[in-house]
Amino acid sequence: MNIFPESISQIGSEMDKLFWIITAVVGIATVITLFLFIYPIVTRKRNKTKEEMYMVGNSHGKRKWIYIGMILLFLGDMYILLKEHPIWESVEQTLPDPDFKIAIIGKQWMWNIIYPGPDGKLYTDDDIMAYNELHVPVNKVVHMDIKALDVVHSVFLPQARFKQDALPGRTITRWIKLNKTGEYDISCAEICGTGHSIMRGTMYVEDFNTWKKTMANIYKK
Amino acid sequence: MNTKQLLKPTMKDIPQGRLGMWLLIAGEFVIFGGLMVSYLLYRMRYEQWAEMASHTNVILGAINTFVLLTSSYFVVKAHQAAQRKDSKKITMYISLTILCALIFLVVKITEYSQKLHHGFTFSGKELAASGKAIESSYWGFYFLMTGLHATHVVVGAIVLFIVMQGARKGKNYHRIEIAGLYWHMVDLIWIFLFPLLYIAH
Amino acid sequence: MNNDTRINEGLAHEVVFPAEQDYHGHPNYLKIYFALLFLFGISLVASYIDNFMVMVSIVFLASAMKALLVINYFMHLKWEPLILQIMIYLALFTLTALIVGVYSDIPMVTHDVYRP
Amino acid sequence: MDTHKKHGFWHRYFFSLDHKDIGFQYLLTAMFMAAFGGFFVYVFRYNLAFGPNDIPLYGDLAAKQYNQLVTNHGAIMIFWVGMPILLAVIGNFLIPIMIGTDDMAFPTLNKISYWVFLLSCFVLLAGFMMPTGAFGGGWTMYPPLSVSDFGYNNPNTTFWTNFFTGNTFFLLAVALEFISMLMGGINFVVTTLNKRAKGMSLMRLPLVVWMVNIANLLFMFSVGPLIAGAFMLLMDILVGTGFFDAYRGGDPILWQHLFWFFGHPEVYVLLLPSIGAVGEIISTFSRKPLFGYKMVILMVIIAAILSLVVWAHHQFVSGIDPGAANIFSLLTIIISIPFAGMVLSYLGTLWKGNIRFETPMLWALGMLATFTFFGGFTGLHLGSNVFDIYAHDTYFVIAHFHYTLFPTVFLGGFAAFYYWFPKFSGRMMNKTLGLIHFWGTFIFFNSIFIPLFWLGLQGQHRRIYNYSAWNDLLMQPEHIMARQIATVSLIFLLLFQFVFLFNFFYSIKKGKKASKNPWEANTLEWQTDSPPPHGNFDPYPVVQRWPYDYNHPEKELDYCPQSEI
Repeated sequence: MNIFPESISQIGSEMDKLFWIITAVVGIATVITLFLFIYPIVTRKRNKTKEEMYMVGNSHGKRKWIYIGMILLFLGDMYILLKEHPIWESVEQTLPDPDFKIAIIGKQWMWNIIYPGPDGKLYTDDDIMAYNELHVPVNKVVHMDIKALDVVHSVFLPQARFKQDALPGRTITRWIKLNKTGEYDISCAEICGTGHSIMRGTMYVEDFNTWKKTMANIYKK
Repeated sequence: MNTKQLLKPTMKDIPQGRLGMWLLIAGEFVIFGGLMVSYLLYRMRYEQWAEMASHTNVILGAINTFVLLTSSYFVVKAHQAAQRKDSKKITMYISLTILCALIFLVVKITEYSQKLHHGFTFSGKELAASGKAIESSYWGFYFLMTGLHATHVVVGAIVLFIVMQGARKGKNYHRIEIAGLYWHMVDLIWIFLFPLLYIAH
Repeated sequence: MNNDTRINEGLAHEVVFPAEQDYHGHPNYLKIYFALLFLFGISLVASYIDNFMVMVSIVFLASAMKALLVINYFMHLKWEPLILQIMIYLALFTLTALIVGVYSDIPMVTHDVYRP
Repeated sequence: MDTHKKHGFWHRYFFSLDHKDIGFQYLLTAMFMAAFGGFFVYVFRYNLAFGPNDIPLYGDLAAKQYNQLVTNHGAIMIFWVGMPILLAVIGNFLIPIMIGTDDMAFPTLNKISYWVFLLSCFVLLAGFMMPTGAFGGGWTMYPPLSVSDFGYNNPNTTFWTNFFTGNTFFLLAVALEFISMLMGGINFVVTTLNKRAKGMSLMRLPLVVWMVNIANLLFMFSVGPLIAGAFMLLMDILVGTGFFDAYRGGDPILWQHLFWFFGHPEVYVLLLPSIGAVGEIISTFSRKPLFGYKMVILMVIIAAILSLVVWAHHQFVSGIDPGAANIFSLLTIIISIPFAGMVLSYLGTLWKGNIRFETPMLWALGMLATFTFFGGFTGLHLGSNVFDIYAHDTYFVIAHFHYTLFPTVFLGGFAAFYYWFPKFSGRMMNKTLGLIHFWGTFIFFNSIFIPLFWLGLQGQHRRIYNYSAWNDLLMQPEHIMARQIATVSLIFLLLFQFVFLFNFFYSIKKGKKASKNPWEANTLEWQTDSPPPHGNFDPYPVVQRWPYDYNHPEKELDYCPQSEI
């Protein structure tokens, strides 16, 4: 039984790896704590020496164990941050040059997708709007201007490990680069009213030539 | 006065009424602070709001500030009198304070009527209809903050009045100080509302 | 330690403090009142300065000093125990944290509305 | 005053000023609301597993009602069950008898706070009778969704049509609840600082008293911005201002900040009293002094102050500045460290202790285990902003925060309840039924949420009425099976609570009489009669030592009460 759905982007595999790294750190911590937890319960009847049992723990000699535990956890935390930060930087804080730009506008309860017209620029008169159907080329950097018309939505591409809320009143630009063709889901992850559970779009990842053909068909319409 | 001044007081030296009032005041600070922070954030974002802020009447605001500062002075004098159990002075000072509160409210009402007369309403529907959509929510903040503060003024005046009755009968002198603390808080909040809404444009 | 001994005196069940045997002193309130009026005048005069930043900084400095005068002398916070003073200024800390945390999200984001 | 006055029933349960009676009133009200919360979760979990049609005891469920039930389940469980039980009940009942005084500092304020709380319950439930139905926009009530049909957006509404809506009533109910908790909080802090018994210095206070007070202060300082935001949102709904309307210069993200600035400390407001009670119980039943008492308090204060600056980890993908997200992620992961110190010192208390497995001890250990191993450690996954991109708003988050809140509110709450029941009722609870209740709750609680972790990792997102639209992603047989496992265990979990109800009412009437100090504990409340008389102590105790002097080398008995010379 697989843990994650299939990953179709470079980021996805890294993110899954990060999950396992964190789980490993946590697992070590769990093992140690679990021992400290089980051992006194198992051996509870053995010792009756009062000196041993009257342990106030205000002396450094006794407290050093707690400091050690905290330092270990701190190192684990730092390791996690070290591993995660470059991914975050590449996903959210950098924008590689786009091969293709689109705008996704969330609206109760559908995704409006705006393709640039023949002039290749967004927000011009010849833009083409499609509903719930997103065609993107494979292995190309795609910029998405994420907006919302009425309430807060959230663009969630589970297989691409991508999520970004869409708020009215601001435009948020994020990028994806997918390395696997096929049909995938576009979910809305932020509650947006009664139709929240039917707000689903489809993302078609196609290799460049088929994608060109589909775009040509869209332009014809 | 007595030895207690010599060493730093501990929590147990505070009458519990005063301690409770202090905690209430801390809570009120955070509530009004939340409003002011939200206002500031929007204000830093929209240049258009400066022009709206210039519509507020600085003269009336200044009068109100002066009135509140004076009333604070009267309250603290009343507190001083309360420690000497001087009912006459207490009554005088607190009545002056309540008079100040009434002046404040009258000025506030005239101010509101001016604003409404110029078409600056709470919801700002009119401005939004006339194409000034972004400016419209400035007046939301203006009316919400000053209105909330005005309700505090009313409450404070009522509390002071009740407390004054007790002092005139010659009992519960320590309540003067507690009610006074509340009144000072109202003054403090206005000290920050005045530059935020009136001067900074 | 001093605190502990004083607490152990145990004023537990008769916590009635007649106002007159209160431990804080009384500064000269008239002086403070005039200081407040002076600061108020400064902020009024400053409001005619053209340079926005200078004006705003002067005005808010004045009102901060006003607030300190009121809270320390009129409300006698100066004479209250340290724990209480810390509690009150913690409120200030929370507000600072809030405004710092939100600053990068509202003032620094351009406001554009999508109209189809 | 005559301390041993007897009151009639009416006077006792409706107009009493006695802190014990008010605590009992809070307890009953919270149990009443918990019944609603439990019923709601049963209904919508059943829908998720077996479809919306003819649900037993409910009938058919529409998408709108699903949203309403989800929203109100969250709000009720946090604001009307968690806060009253962990702050009001523990605070009201325990603080005065633990610090050795007769009553609260302001008994009348205490009574008023209870009545405001009761009013808030009724206002919330009245929301279901509104023409537009109850509020269904998620318990975080993000605008513009919570305003979308009202105020400015809907010109043909008046003030009153806007007023009589589920949204307004929800908002008002939450506001009233906050006011009541603020009054109670001020009361607790003043009582603790000001009415301590002779010799009860701050460093001799029991841990739970410390925790309740820190929690109250934290609540007081963090709730202000949300109250301000609630005023703004209320005005948006009622008179159509544009505070959060993007088309009129507002910004929806401001509400998210104001809300989570309170919302994250809220978790610790719930956690601290519960973990304090767990500390008392662990120290008592392992017959050992609490390990590192001062350090635990220090850690809690550090964590409380840190918790004021980590709120935006609830918003990593909600459009906040990515640079700021780094800092919030760092702080969030750092905050795990003081809690590690706290848990470790509890384990140090267990270490080589002479552990007695009474019912409260089982609950306490269960709380510590689940909270640490699942609630706390999955916090690291979500605290790292990269993995949060994927896990945010999925069932992984749901399982995570239920693993923090359920142990806090219910396991910890039941531990405290079983521990102090002899004191407030004068009778012991039935141990066998207690054990059955514990194992039933513990096992089925875990088997609800472990499947949900997996579903979340599979990309199943929140607040979805049914998943038929995601056929190949979320409707595979194993997904359906996982949902059904969760739902069936939920039903068993709810059934096992009836064991508790029976035990409660049976023991309060017919349980065997409890002695003054059945658990051989040290703190002051065990030195007076059970139940304590009106006025608690006669004569008032004089405190000689700190509360955890178990197995003191010089003493003969393995425990020596605080007030013992």
